[in-house]
Amino acid sequence: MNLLYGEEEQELRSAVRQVLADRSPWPAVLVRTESDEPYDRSLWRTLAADIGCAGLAVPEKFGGAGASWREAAVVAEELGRAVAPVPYLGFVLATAALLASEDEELLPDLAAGGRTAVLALPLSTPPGAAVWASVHADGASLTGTVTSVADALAADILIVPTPDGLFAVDAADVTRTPIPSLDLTRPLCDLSLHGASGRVLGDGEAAERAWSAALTAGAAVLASEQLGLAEWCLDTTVEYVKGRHQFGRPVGSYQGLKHRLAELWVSVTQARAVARYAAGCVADDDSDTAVAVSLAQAHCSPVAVRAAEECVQMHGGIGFTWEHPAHLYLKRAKSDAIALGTPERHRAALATLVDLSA
Amino acid sequence: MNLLYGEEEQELRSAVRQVLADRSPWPAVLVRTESDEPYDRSLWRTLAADIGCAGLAVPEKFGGAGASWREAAVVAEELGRAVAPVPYLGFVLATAALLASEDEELLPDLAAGGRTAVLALPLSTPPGAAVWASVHADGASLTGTVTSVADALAADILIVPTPDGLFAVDAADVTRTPIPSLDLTRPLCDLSLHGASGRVLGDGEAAERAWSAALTAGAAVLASEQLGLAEWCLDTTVEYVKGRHQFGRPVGSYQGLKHRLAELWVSVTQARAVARYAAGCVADDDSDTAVAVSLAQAHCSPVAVRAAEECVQMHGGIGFTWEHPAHLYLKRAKSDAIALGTPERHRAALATLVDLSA
Amino acid sequence: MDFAAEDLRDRVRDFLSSHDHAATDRLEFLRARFDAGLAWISFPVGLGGLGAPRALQPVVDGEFGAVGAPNNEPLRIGIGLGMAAPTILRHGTEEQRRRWLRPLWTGEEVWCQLFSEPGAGSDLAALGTRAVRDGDDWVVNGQKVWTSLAHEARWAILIARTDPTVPKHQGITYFAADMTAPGVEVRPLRQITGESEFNEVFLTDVRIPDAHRIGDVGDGWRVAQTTLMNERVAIGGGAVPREAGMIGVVARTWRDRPDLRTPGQQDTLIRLWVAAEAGRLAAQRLREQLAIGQPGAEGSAVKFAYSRLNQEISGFELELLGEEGLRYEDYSMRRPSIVEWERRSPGYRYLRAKGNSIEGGTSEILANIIAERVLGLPSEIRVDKDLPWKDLPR
Amino acid sequence: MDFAAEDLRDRVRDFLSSHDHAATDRLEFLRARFDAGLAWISFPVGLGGLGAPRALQPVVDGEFGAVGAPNNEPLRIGIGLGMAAPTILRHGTEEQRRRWLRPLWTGEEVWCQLFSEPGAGSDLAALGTRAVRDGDDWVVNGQKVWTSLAHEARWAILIARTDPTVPKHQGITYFAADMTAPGVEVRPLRQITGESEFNEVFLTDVRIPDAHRIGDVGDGWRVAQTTLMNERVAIGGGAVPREAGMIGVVARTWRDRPDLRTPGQQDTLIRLWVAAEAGRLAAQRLREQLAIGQPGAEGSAVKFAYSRLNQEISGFELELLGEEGLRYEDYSMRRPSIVEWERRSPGYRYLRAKGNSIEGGTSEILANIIAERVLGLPSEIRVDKDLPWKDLPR
Repeated sequence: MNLLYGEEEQELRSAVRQVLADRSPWPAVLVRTESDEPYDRSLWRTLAADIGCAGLAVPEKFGGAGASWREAAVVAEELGRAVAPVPYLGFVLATAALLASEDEELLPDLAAGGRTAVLALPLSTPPGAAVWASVHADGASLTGTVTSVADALAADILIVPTPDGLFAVDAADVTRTPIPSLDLTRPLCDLSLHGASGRVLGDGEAAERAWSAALTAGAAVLASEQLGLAEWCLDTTVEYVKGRHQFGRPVGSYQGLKHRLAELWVSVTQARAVARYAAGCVADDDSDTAVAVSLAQAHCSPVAVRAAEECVQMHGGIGFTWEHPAHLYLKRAKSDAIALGTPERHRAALATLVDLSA
Repeated sequence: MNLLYGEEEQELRSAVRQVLADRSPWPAVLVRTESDEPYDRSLWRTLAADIGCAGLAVPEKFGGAGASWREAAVVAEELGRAVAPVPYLGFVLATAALLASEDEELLPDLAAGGRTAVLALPLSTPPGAAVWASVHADGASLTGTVTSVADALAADILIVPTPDGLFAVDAADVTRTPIPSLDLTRPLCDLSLHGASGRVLGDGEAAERAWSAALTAGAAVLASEQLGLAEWCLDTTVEYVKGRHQFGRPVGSYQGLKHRLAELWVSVTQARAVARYAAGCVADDDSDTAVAVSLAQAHCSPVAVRAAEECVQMHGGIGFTWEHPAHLYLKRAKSDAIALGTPERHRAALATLVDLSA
Repeated sequence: MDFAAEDLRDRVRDFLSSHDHAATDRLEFLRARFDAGLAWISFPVGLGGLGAPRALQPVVDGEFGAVGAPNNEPLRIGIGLGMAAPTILRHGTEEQRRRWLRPLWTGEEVWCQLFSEPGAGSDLAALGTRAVRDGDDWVVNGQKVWTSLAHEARWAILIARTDPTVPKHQGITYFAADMTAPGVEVRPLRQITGESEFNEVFLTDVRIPDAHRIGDVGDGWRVAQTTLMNERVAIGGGAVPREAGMIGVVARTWRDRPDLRTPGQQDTLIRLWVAAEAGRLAAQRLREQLAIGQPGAEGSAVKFAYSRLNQEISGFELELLGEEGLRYEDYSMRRPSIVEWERRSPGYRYLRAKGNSIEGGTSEILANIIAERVLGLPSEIRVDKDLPWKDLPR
Repeated sequence: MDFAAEDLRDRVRDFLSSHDHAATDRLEFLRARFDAGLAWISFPVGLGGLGAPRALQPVVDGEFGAVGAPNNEPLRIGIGLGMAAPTILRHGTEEQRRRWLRPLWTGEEVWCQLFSEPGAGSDLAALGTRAVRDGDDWVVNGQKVWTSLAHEARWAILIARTDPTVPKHQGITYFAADMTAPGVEVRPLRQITGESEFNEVFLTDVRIPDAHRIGDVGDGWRVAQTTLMNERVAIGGGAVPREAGMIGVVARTWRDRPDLRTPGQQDTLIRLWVAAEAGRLAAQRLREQLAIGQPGAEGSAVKFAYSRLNQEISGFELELLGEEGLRYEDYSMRRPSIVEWERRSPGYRYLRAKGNSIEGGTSEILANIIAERVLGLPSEIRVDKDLPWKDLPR
């Protein structure tokens, strides 16, 4: 499997990066976190529809671009780099679930960047988890709660797993209560369904396969987001320590910092390889996908957290202030480490997958 | 509990250190490792009888000095510092077993530095382990094998745990097969008993209490040995990097090395506190002894290993050669980490002791 | 004069018999206690003390505490008590001591510290706030940062550059600055937790009378050493029980929440428990050393280890909690006066702990101190020692 | 001339049809292969090559390998092939190339490298071995260390100081030294494993003809860069399967030995497995980059990570084994020619892995290289750049 970026991927990256630089520089992101509008819907429309990010992983027969999760992962890298306030991760999860359900009704609109959907599960749910039986269906009428759902505030459609099948629900029919979230740039909310009307997408094993596929694809794409986030932290810290002088020298000339940054760079280099591998496996539906995704999460989560923590520390006092962007990345990194399974959960999964259980 | 060294302990330390400096400098230790006489019996006699190390933890009623395991631990620090080729750890284990058995026959001779005894268990046995049922007693006749016993090559008496009780056996009646040992300065041997005649020291619960007490006291004293070893590695490395020049500067002026050595010093400082606490608990038969000893082993084992590994690394090429003493400390440190339970075993024990099991 | 604990107890009892703390106004009571030499007993007679050994202070505080007498809220005025007072005592004029020490101790006048600047953190001596002589005054311009209590303080200890043409350590002068003077602007500095413990302080043409200079012109760095040394002495009083602090929080969570436990996390938890306990015992051993007068360099080690441990434990706690770790308490801007680890949320603990390795000396600076002063390793090559401050690269 | 893989296959088939490898003496066969330009195909015609792209070398080696033709034992003569040959080709005279390259490639003459010295490890350019001109010869005195194959080598590439009065990089000259010359003494250097892969080489009044100088006098540091660059290029050929190397050893032990497993070790084992797999994929990605001609700085990262991983895994393995980890194989002095990780004991793996972060560039130097050349961080302050070598502090 090729782990490099293709030319088209590099072009896609440039386009996304340019839009984000123009429209979503970090001071704007910071201001938005305390506004009434935590998501930038206009930015999302540009990315989803104009750049075509929404349809990358969707086959042409469902109205998509017929690229793959590889390209979708490149988008996630750039969004992670910018801690961009767009509902991409939730969208990826929902799209993957709909693809697995081969749903012809929603996919074309989603792929075109029209409406937006998310998967209604707690963000912390790992692939392979027994799904919460917190929503029940009475016919097509859904009742229950789902806590800590990412990106649902920005969604038009909720894809709701229940013990009775997988349903599509109009977000307007669901009570969405925003909650203070560790990650300021990916706010969570709690969902409350009181007899909301759902359209069944699948049931039984097909439904389970769908949300399982969604969590797997989401975890792979998340690893690329973590990669992009770690790259931003490393790049930003390197630039800062080159310019910051203490004791008449740039602090980046001190070997203590240099060695830590070199180690971080080694880890990021490895993160790039494992994230590419995971995206490739998901794209190819490779038999190694489960291993690749847990590997990517087990490796990239701590690397992103370390990158963000080093970013704060090496910026000294300024890195500990609200006015510097480092905290946006720290909060995203730590939230990402819990999202779709902690590293420890993924290591436990690997132990089973590669026959190394105690 | 006081964690400092008393004046008498400092005097004891000076006396032991002086003897070791005079009689057992490292080049002599290195040469001895490939000789026919891996233990320095004459040095041991001096330490045990003349300095009085053998009787420290033995009450006066058994012919000892009536000091405590605190003082015995100070001796271990100095022996660790010198990777001295004397059978002290085995002796500590045997003495502790005999003290728990209140054996009046052997203790006076041992405490006087006359004969030497060891506990016949694999060096890796942790406190609290179910003892190997590898030797059986038929009346007073013992048959079986015990592998990887430390210091037994230098012993006159073997204290042998069996399912039928604890026995004292004349070492001359046991086949002792030296084995190539990772630790060159504490060679192991396998014991083979073919109807060897034993004197029962206790049976049933009393016997179990005896060897359990021995392993606990041994693990506490071992932590002090690890502390002394780590101190030697740190001191020696600091001296080396002060003098070694590369690129026109002492390598100890590079912040990368400085920060690692500072961190190591912090860990050694903590090791001193936990080793003192463990020795104090054993000395006072404190109710916290089991926690203190597992804590000391869980902390001091990795610190000693890291100190020795950093010593090798920071010496560069010379530290990787047989002619430099660093490897003697590396081998002892790694062997000590396995001895009387690995850090992981002690952490598992702590989980139970402090109610933090999964 | 030799003091025994018993003498001091007698003095307190005598004082209390003539000053009924329940019937006396709080401030009057504290002023009387100061005047009786029972404030900081190691200070000279007439300045709140008796010239008694510092080690006996707990005896006096204990006696007052036992009867429930009002105290001077030492946490709130810690900077004054811990840093300003010893500096004023050692380097101030008699007049300065008499003016400042009494209201400082009683808490009538809160003090803050104007040392750090955006461009001078670890390298404090590089500070750029200028003080220019103008008649009997100094005119001060510059920006200070990380100032606790600036919004409540009446006075500040301030270091400023009075001569930029000499090497950086030589051109600094030490002042007491009136925080109510025109040109002093205090702005809250918001942290990554959302709230603001600290301030930025902007100084614009602030006039300070030369009579408020502490020590000689150009000798401010040496004077500041008294302040900083007293900052680093603080290592807490009594013994700390096992599982105090953050490890206790996470241990309780582990015990109370079987649903969160996994075998894979147990070993990590115990590693942290071991590190916490090793750190606790090392701190205890240090206190024992201090008690018998052996200074011991372990103080830096304690702070260094504490910072890392707090960060590791709080990071572990969030991942242990899983979904709950994704939820925060409240990022809205508030002004807490102290850090309350245990009563706050796991997310707060995680974020606030990041400051531990920056505030009060970064972990990197502490490691340098350990390497150079304790281990005696050669110092970094210094390019700034002999350069005039104005020519330093920045 | 454009080469396609097919052309090369044809050439090899032609060669094989006229040289029956089974019927020809091994050495004769190799010499003929060299003369046919099928040795290192990227070398010039007449020097074992065809001027073909280096990337096609595997095609040729594959063809010869497929029929079982004798090879030149590349592992045994790696220093000659990998380091001496490219340097001789680039900086040697035509006469030197003709004299040395053919027997080097066939393995008739083994080469070793006399670069490192006890006082010049990471700081190689500080080397002190002196070469003094005496008529048509140079007279060399000094000590070299960490010399693989010195006891089997006929020739050595050698750098020595020819002018101590100029800064260190400028006074070095590069030679080929005859290891059979009088005054060359080779002593085995014993390692912490008990055995000896390396040698110390003592040079006492060794005479080297000026005709064996490679490059100009004083230009040896530049010439040595060719050698060293080629040392660092080596990153192994094909894809490495999952669980190759040490992680595979310990994974097999874990699977085969349920008696050793504990829940507390599982998470640690999987951490190592993840690190190994991340390192493996990073190396694979680097190979893909190299294959399409993007150089990539990840090579240093691969070596850096590999060293640490080997050390961590082998350390874990010993503790996992418990009692068995206390037992070694054999510390007696031997002279192995290669490191065989998997066939040796756990204790050997643990000890030998300690060398990984020292040999071929210490991990500290690799981290410096990454920090400065990849990340562009400012270099350390250098005090030795302009000082004459003889005045350097040491």
